[in-house]
Amino acid sequence: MKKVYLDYSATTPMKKEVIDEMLPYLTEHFGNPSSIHSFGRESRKAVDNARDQIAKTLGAKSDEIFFTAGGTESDNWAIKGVAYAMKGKGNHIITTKIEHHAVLHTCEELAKEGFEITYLNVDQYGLINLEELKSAIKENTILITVMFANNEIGTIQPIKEIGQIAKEKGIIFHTDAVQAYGNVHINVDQLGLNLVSISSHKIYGPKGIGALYIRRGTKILPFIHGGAQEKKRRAGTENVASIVGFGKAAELAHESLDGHINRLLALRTKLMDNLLSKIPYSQVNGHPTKRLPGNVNISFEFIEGESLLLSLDMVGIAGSSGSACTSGSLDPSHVLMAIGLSHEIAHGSLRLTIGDFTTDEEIEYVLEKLPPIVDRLRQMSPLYEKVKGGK
Amino acid sequence: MKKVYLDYSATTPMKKEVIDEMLPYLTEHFGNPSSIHSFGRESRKAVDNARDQIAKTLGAKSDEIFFTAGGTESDNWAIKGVAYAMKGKGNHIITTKIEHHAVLHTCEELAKEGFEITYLNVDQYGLINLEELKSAIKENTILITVMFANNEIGTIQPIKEIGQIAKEKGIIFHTDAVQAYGNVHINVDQLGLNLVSISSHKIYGPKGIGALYIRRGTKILPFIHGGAQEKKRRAGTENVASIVGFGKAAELAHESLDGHINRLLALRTKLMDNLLSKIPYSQVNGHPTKRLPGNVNISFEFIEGESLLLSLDMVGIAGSSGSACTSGSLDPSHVLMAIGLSHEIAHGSLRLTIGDFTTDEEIEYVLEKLPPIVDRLRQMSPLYEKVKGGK
Amino acid sequence: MYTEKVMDHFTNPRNVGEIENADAVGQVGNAKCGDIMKIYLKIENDIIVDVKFKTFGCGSAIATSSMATELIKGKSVKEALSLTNKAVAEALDGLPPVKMHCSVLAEQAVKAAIYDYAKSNNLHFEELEGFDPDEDHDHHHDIEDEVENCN
Ligand SMILES: Cc1ncc(COP(=O)(O)O)c(C=O)c1O
Ligand SMILES: Cc1ncc(COP(=O)(O)O)c(C=O)c1O
Ligand code: FES
Ligand code: FES
Repeated sequence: MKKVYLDYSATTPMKKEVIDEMLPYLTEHFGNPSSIHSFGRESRKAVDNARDQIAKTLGAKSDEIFFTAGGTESDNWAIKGVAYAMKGKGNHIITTKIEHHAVLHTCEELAKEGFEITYLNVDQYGLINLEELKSAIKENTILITVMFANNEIGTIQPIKEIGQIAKEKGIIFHTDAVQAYGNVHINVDQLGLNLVSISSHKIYGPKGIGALYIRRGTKILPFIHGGAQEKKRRAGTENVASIVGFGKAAELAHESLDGHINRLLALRTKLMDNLLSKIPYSQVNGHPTKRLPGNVNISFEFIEGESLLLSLDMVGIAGSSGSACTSGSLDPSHVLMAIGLSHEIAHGSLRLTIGDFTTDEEIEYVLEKLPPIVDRLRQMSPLYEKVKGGK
Repeated sequence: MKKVYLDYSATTPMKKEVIDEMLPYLTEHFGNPSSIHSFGRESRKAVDNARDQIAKTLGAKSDEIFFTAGGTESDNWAIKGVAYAMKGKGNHIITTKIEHHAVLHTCEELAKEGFEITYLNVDQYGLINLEELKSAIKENTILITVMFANNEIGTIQPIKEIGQIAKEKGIIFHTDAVQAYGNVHINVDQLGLNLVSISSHKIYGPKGIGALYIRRGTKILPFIHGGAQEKKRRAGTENVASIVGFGKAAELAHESLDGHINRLLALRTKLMDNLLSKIPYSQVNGHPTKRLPGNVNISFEFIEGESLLLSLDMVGIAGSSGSACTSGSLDPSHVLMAIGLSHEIAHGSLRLTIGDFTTDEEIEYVLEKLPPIVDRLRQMSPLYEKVKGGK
Repeated sequence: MYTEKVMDHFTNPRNVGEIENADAVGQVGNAKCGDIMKIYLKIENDIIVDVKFKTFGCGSAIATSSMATELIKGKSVKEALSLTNKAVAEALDGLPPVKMHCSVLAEQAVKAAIYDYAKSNNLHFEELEGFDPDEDHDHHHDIEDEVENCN
């Protein structure tokens, strides 16, 4: 059966160059970078090289890059690390209602410990309001953490402006750039970032590896304690092969960033525009232009996301949904709720995310298969009856 | 140049079967296990299978195995997770003076937060005293964490007896089995274990992946917050390929455990006995019999470990040392100090750890190369003069 | 982690050994932090005509001992006194930051030997004012940057 993968925001396949780069470190070069013998030195060199590669993509210095086990750990570390380091100064943290759970749940944990969290609202497009941010800042605010781009609706926040506000007030600014990295130009100095979470498996690198950018001088405690790896700031034997893969993936993404963006934008426009015109009672979620190049998020009224995903899966199309039925909790996506969708509309949401291996032919295939599936499900939907009946 | 790797306790090369098992998950099967489409289901199946494989090696149930980024994270999670979950009941934790830094530094962090830590002494062989343990237990003791086998001197603790004591007193028992796993028979029920930390890269699997065994009903909070992975207890996109590799490595280690132990023991005995008889002023560190099958730890008087390692490296032999000069702190290994070695003796310690790829020929090579190196360094040592002078 | 020069001096250390009837002997360091360095000098007309050393220590300690002896051989006592640990490290094309303290020991050992020479010959060098060969030299290990062996 034909297989069309349109879930690049969930995870990406690895690029061949990335695997090729990793393989020697899965086989002959297996030393522990902390060892002083030749096996160890070989690994140490590889880790240092990857650190340089990643630093370069962010306009950062190599000693500001710290490897973690992924975006989730980076988020946990950034937020708890700053909270505990700064708790003498204050206990107030500002974030948004549409953060990834890695940020939200970490903030909720801190709230249990007595930290005070402000969750900024977003507008119908998923954008925060800079005035609301400014007025949320208090004497005891120690951290602003606002995601760079949203994983569901793709909305890109005004990071530079937030960075400016944070800088003026002398507040540490963290951004979860897991989705933005490799899809948007990021320069930590130009954007005034103190901490940035990134993850390898979203940019055609291996899973289980990520990094936290920590600007020199940022007050942050370690999160994982033990050996002296990562300059004593993140313990645990380095995941050498994955670090090498991540470095290569970052380099490739950086080199081809403009081409990547343009290619994805073209496919995205084609997919989105055609779906909207072919399928009545559909609407785009997220911002029309301030959005990740590969992100399509559409709600189809009267149907439910899991049914849609299953039907798509049966014709080989892989997507995702913000429906409650796929989320495991009783409520639909907190992101779709925050942009003001009704439960019904949120239920019928479909996220298709385009990536470097997506072809025009695949888009055509989706445009052929998706409309009849939506129609079939609508025919089964009691909500649809009224509409059909010419309401 | 000939290369002889004798640092298996630092990390191991991967077995070919492990890499072969991983490769499909680095290439075609790249889905995110949380996705409901076919790409995701493929990955989900692989993760579940690895969980079964690992559970089996420990005599555990599959839903008691939680994947982490390695032994260090497992240790951090076990200790902090129990401490925070149980702090309503008490704040006293018992551990030993010879734990890995992943345990020691985590305990030190908790001490800063007001937890009370008892560090048990060990005897000259590195064994704890069960009576001392018993009398250390108090009303408010919530956790006993004692490593299964020591990474430097290889000493294996009386885990079963500790498990019994813990059970009688109703105290949660965690063991860092990172070094023991794959080298010693471990059955969580027979040993009365509540929590067990293991790590893949010590058993011929990939780096950056480990697990925490959590007995059903054990009170422990999550350590990394975010998505709903690992039954909502450990967030972060699963490191699928590495999990698959870890599962395979665990299965292989379990299947061949007795043969592995016997093979290593034979090589170890040959290496240790011959070094002791060939090199005067040398002594074994650790227990004569209650020790990891592949562990050799010897101190050579009058010389210093880093010089020894560098000299060995120049003839292609990879080992490690507990010398202060390789440790980066002013003091030599805390383990060697705890077993009562003088600074000088600790300085001259050499750890050679044998593994599945070690050959008899390699042992012969070490026996040929090492004695003259020790001699050369001694000729340069001001400490050796007095001895030579017929003291 | 070490430069080629360090490895060369570690592998083929120059001037290892003892001098019988040395004119001066200096020993510094303490076994606690790993380093003991002993230097023997043969001095004629204020010129160091021969020098030997013995060292208990890491690769860097041995290489800096070797280099230090090379740098003072044939020099006047005065010149030898001006030897700095930085000069020794530079002559080796640099040392890792965590290993700089080992080079301090080489400087101190030379000073200790000349101190011995001064004492037995009733000489006075202002460079040695306040120098005490028996004090515990604090070659400040920089804990922050160092690597522990935790595997
Ligand atoms: C915005 C965002 N933050 C954090 C994460 C977590 O990253 P990881 O899967 O590497 O733990 C993800 C993806 O899962 C994400 O999309
Ligand atoms: C006893 C012990 N515990 C914990 C660890 C840490 O495991 P990992 O390197 O997987 O983080 C190690 C090895 O480094 C170890 O030997
Ligand atoms: S209808 Fe079954 S989970 Fe939503
Ligand atoms: S002599 Fe110990 S670090 Fe150099």
